Amino acid sequence: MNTVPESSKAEQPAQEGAEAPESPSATAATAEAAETSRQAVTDRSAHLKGAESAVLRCDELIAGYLPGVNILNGSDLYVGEGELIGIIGPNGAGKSTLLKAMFGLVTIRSGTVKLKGEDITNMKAHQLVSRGVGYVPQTNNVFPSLTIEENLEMGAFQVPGKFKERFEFVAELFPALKERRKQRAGSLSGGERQMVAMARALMTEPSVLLLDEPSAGLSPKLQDLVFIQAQQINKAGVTVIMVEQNARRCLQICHRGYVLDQGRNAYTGTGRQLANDPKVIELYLGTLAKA
Amino acid sequence: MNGVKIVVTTESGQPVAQVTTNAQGTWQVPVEKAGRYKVTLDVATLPKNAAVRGGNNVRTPTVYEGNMSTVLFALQPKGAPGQPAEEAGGEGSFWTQAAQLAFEGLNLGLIIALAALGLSLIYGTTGLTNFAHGELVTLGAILAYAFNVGVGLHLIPAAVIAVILAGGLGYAQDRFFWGALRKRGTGTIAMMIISIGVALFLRYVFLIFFGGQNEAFAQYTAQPGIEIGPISAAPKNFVAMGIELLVLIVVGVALLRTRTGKAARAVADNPALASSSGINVDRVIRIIWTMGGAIAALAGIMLGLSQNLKYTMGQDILLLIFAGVTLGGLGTAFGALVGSLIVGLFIQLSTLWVPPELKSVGALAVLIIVLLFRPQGILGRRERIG
Amino acid sequence: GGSDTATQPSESAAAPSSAAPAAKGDGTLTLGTLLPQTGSLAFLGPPETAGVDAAVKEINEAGGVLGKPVVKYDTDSGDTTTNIASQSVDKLLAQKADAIIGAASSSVSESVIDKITGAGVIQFSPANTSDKFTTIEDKGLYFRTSPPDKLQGRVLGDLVVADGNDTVGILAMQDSYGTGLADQVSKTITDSGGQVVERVDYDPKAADFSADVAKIKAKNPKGIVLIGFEETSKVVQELVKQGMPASKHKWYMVDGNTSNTNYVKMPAGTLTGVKGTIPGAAAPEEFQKKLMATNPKLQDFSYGPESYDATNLLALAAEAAKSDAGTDIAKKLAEVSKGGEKCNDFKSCVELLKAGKDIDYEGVSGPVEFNDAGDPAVATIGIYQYGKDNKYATKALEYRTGNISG
Amino acid sequence: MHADSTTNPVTATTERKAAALAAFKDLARDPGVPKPDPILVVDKVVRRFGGLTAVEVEHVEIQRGSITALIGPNGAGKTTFFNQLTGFDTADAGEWTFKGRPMNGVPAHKVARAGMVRTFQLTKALSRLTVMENMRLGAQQQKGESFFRALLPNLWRGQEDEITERAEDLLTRFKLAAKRDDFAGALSGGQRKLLEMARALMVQPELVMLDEPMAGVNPALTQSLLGHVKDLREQGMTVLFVEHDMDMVRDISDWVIVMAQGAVIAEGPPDTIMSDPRVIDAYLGAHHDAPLSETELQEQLHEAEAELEAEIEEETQK
Amino acid sequence: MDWVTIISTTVKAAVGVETVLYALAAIGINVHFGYTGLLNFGQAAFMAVAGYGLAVTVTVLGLPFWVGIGVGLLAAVLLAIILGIPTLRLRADYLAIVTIAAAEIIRLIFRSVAFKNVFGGSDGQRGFSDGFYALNPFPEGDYGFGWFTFNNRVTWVLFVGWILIALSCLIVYLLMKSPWGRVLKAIREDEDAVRALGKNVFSYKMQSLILGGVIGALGGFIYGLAFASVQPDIFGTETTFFAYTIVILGGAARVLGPVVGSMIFWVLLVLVNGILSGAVEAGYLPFMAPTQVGPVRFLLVGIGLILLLVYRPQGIFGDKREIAIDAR
Ligand SMILES: Nc1ncnc2c1ncn2[C@@H]1O[C@H](COP(=O)(O)OP(=O)(O)OP(=O)(O)O)[C@@H](O)[C@H]1O
Ligand SMILES: Nc1ncnc2c1ncn2[C@@H]1O[C@H](COP(=O)(O)OP(=O)(O)OP(=O)(O)O)[C@@H](O)[C@H]1O
Ligand SMILES: [Mg+2]
Ligand SMILES: [Mg+2]
Repeated sequence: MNTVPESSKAEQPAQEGAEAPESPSATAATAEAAETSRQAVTDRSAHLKGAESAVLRCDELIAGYLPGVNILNGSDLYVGEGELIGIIGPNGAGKSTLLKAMFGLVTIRSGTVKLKGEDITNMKAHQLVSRGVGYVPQTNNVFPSLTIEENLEMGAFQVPGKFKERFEFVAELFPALKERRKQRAGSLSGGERQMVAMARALMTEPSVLLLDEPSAGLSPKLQDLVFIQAQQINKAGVTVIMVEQNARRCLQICHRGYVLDQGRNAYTGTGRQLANDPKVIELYLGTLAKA
Repeated sequence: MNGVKIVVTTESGQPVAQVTTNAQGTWQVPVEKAGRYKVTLDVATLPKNAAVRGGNNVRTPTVYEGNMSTVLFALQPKGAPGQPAEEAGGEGSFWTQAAQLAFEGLNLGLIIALAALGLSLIYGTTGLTNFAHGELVTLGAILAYAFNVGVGLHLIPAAVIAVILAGGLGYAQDRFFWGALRKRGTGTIAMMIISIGVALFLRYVFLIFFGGQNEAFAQYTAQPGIEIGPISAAPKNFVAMGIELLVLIVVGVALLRTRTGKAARAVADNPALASSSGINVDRVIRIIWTMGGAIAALAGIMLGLSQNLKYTMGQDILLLIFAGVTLGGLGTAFGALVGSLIVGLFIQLSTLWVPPELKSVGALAVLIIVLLFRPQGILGRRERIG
Repeated sequence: GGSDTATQPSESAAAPSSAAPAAKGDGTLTLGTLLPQTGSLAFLGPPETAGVDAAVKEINEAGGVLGKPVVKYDTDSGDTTTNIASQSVDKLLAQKADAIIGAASSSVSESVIDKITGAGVIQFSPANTSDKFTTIEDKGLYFRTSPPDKLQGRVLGDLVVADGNDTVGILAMQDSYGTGLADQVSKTITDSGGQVVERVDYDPKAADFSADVAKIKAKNPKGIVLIGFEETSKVVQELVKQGMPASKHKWYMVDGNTSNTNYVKMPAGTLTGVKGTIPGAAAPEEFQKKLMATNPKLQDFSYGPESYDATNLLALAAEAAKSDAGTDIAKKLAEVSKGGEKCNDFKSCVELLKAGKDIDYEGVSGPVEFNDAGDPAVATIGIYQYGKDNKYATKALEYRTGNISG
Repeated sequence: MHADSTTNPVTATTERKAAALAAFKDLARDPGVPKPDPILVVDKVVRRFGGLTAVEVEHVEIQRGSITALIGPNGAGKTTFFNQLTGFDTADAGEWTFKGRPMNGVPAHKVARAGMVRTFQLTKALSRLTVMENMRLGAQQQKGESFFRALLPNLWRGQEDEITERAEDLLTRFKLAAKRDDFAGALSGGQRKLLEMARALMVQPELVMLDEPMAGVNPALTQSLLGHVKDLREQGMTVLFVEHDMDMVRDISDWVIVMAQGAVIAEGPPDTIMSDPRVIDAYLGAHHDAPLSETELQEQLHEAEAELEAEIEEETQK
Repeated sequence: MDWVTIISTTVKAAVGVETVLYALAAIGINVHFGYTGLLNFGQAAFMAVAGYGLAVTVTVLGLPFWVGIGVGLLAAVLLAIILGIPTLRLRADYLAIVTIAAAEIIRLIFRSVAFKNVFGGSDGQRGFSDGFYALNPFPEGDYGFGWFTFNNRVTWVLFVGWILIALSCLIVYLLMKSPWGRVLKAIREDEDAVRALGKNVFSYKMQSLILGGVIGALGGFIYGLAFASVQPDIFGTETTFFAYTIVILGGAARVLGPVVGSMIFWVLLVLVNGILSGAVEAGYLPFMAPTQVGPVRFLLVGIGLILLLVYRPQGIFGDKREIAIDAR
């Protein structure tokens, strides 16, 4: 089963470099890529160079859910110490899958993930947590039958001593949570859940934070807060990888961005480069916000 | 009763014999043919202060060839009403009986609750509807029996060893079996059917090694009851109930308060998210299996103590365990306690009105009725829509 | 059910016996057992199988039947909750069984009787007690050596009254065995002037029996009749617990629960004075040793004698008929069971037969004399009493023999 | 395929839009203001959870043939309000009419049949049905949905083909055509949102209530779908939607209703509403005055950062 | 070892009465559970009321056979309605327990001494099948070929049974391909979503419960007629469990799943039994007594079940992709 629809194959931009131009569409894509190569660097050698000093890096990841169907088709990604990385892309591109694969929630079929030089491919999530990685899933990101407070307690599972201190911290970010600390998360509104999810990941003071659409469902006010907070945390030295559909905002704050399509890196570059790239705008960002 | 006149005739009224009772109040008439006879006691010959109970002084026994047939005239002091004395105190005896049954209900309810707790824990954390749980209950009892009767230990150390061992087996079960299945991504429905397979397997292993008969522990069998108010119960019942209640409360509170307890509930809600929060999901599940196994074993020992051991003992109460768990609200520890107590009480108390052979009907009907009004069980919570 | 055969259209009764392949006989007497290896009656399986085994062993030691050793296949009857019995019967029929010994449960027997008798094979149950089999349509091929409820119930009821129990409570297992026996006991007691103040039919699979016993306790009867199988030990515990020990009330038991192994772990004296009835003329001890020889792990002996007798009778009838075909054997079964020179094991009986004499097999379980319906007509009931050690003395207090019907 | 709608943003004011705008033109900006031609009229709906009053709406009317946005902070009660209206939860008090028919106490499926269909914020994909089957399910009055007619395929084949055609159309628009035969359970978060909305549109309702339809949907796709929503209005459908994306609200809505703490606090056309200080305070926050230029955005960000940093410093100093 | 007997009995089991009646029960469960997601663990009750409806009508009331069939079917429909009204609002796992409870209540009442006059207590009822065999077009004798040889009574039962199976499968096939079936499958996945799309979920669940119940009821008839008796304990929870096992073995929500599942189940049971007892009789397994064959067979069936589901969790016909999608 091929998940690539015929129509989008043609417009599919750069494959991952010149190594494997297998299909006719790939040749077309290379031409396109050449055109935009000033802004969007998709060269694998560039990746390799940049990845040398990376905190977290993925090389040629191939992963999927169902037997025989790969969702990630060899994506590369690295993030340097203290960097804020954004990942954008159409729905179903594999962004969430990429995060899950890095975090040990989807089985990686080939390729490697390294954290600070250590191979963490297919390592269990809880082991990564103890190595300082935090993760906010896109869906199902709270424990519905636990209260808000217990949800946060679970966030601090490995560092129970720090719970009080961190609780005060997240309560200040999202005052709604403190008021409702005894409410079961299952009865929260969509946005409130999102707050709990975000707060839960912040309980441990991770050194690498993976955020999957943290702003979805939040009110504009809180969306601001999330983006500011992400930057804030990043400034404090935390490496952040953020998947966002609020793409423009995301690219505005991130140091570098990746555009993922069909499980491959379509474009990479600095946030600003990507945000201004007409091709990226047309295919992934839309013009609504500018109109 | 001496000197009472008895007249024996055939069914059609032909006289056969007439005798008077001897000093012990007995008499005998040899008859020639098999058939139905009519025996009449001459009331006039009874002592002044005595009367035949029920007032009927005629009996029509059938005598068979080569056999004796006995006829009995029960006597009572004259003037008393026709009913036996103990039936007269209807009201009092109703409440005595109710009290006794309520006690029995608690006794049974606590055992069910203990078994239900183990089931509920495992269901709660892994989503597995474990039809083999009854066999884990049996396993506990049989292990204790092995150490008690087989090895010759006193029941108490034997029970302790059995509980520990069963805990270990619970651990091993998850470590080598259920855990491996989870890793393969086996769905909960498939696991449920697998648990039916496991139940079959274990049950027949028990049958092969333990045999099909009833057995009892070497100690505390048929312990005579003591009377406490309207209730008569064996001392072992009180001790057992104490232990059961203690375990239930300790485990229930631990689940609510301790970190591992909360982690267990977190795993129940969303294993992937739990793992993402730094919880070692496999470890939590293993702890739960260990506890579940140990608690089920304890329940089995208590059941064996209060009743007897048989290879189907767990299977026989499995439905009640499920009823208890469901009634209380699936996956909640205290729900299992409350639900099971209600099941236990209803089973016993319903016999005040329905024949005992149908006593389970009462409890099961209550289950259905309660769920009508509270579809999420007594302590369960409704889910939010949207 | 021979009595019914006459009223059946003759062709349907006769035709299968001529059509059925097994009816022709192949010279070897092949027996199948259909006894509970699994299910709720699994505890009855071992003694029954041991009874058959013991008999087959003796028969083959005595030279077999028709000059060939008897062949035996064991299958599982399960209980009614699974449909194993039917499959087992298929297998036995495929193995050309001439007679099938079983099942233990009346319900199971009922579910396979059509299949077995339809194939011209004898069904011989050592344990069925349901009245239904007396009238069931069986093409004259159904027999049983089961304990005769009616007589036992009468003897027991009489015993209860004779002991001066004017008020009696009955705790009976709720199945055809228990309710049948309880009905008979209850009737006898009432006819004799006793009063059955409470009768409780309990579900043998119930989680506990406290409510059932509490019901009896509320009426405080002098005598308590316990009818059931091994679950009686739970009932006994409950009686003791609720303050109705055998020292205060008189307890009575029946063949299903009068046991020397079931109660031994109870405190000494728990069962002192308790009386129980067991069919059969001989003290069971010697025979039990015989069974233990085939299965040393045996704990319970229920229906062992009946199974043993069934096997011997089948073998003798085959000898008498000079054929191993089911239909032929069936015709001779009543004949060898009564009216003739008495003998009580295969070896002696078969010698008499060979000498051309009419024999009357007297079994371990009783005299076993078949009536037209294939039910035993005469039986002996022994009355036993428990001592301080919670075992009953192997010598009966008395034996009572009588016609079962009537 | 999506390119046509992206490259040609619907700028021309169409007939329907004009009608809608005309209807709203002279209305007061008060909460609960009566509309000239309301399709849905809500009165005094209250829903409490324990001590929390999630919804307490005095009066609200939804104009027929318009696109109305319902906005409000998280936990304002928007979803709960939807739940009451569509029969998924029972209100503690209140009455509402749809097309003049009282709808309180009407079970959910009847509400939907009456022409009022909602989507779920937390999506409900029918996991082990294919995407196509999900879509087909949405169609109403299917002959094959009655037991006996189902047994005779000839009776429903024709209709099924029509439905399939319609579904294929929608799927293409929603960029799900490639997923047509995949199980819905194997969709990504955003794709589920898309399916949820597409499926609701299969019902062809008179009033469609969308609960955050575009949260998690790629902005380029959102843009093309907005065109589709506008088309719906052209077809005479009424749209009521909850959304936190102000760009979208501004782009397509004719009217905006603001909820906070269960109550409707303001109503008005999008531009007016977004400058309402109460709305800014309760909901929009610092940079309500979008669209922001990039520099502005950066500035604001820096401002906010500085503020926060100062706060943190303060705190660390303490 | 007597391989001929073993193979022939095994082959026979593949089409035998048990296979038929469990297949029917399982087809019903497949409608409930496989397609609609109703965890009905009370299928035995549907079989029971049908069997008893027939038996009581004919033996106790003395009415003709066809009336009995009508009463049995009506009883199954009524049971579905009575059971459905209160329980169809419950979540799946609660429904499971409630239906077990209801089935046990029914069994205990059928079995009780209190109603012995009507239902016959623990012995059940018999003597109601004459009407059925009077219709038997097969004259006295044996029918079939090779190992598939049955006497005329069994042939008649099997003939009717397999026709019923074929009919049921056909109906299920037609229904599940139709929009009606689509609604059922959607309900299985998420009721609320279906409600939001304007379908009357309760009504569909009820239709499903009735349809599956009636198919199960056919199994009850076959049981009663084949064995010429009905007994309460046959209709215990075990029967339902086995039927579920059969559904999963064959593959849930597959039209032929239950039929093939039933064949496999009984073939497995009989084959294991045959080989085991053959081996014991032949002395290959000296440590085993012949009477241990029964327990060991079930033990092996347990293991077989486990292995099958471990290595093929989707069953014989199931779709692996469906299993991979976590339904939770
Ligand atoms: N079943 C429930 N039990 C208790 N509280 C509830 C329940 N459902 C909703 N609430 C509370 O009611 C309030 C309103 O919730 P609602 O889901 O309607 O908010 P919303 O406006 O949709 O928010 P969002 O934009 O975040 O989706 C929230 O504070 C929520 O926590
Ligand atoms: N559990 C699953 N089983 C099978 N396939 C899945 C599963 N989850 C996602 N997929 C498939 O994997 C692909 C990528 O999904 P993913 O969730 O990574 O997308 P995404 O880029 O995060 O999209 P979105 O922006 O919509 O969240 C999609 O085509 C989806 O259909
Ligand atoms: Mg995603
Ligand atoms: Mg909401």
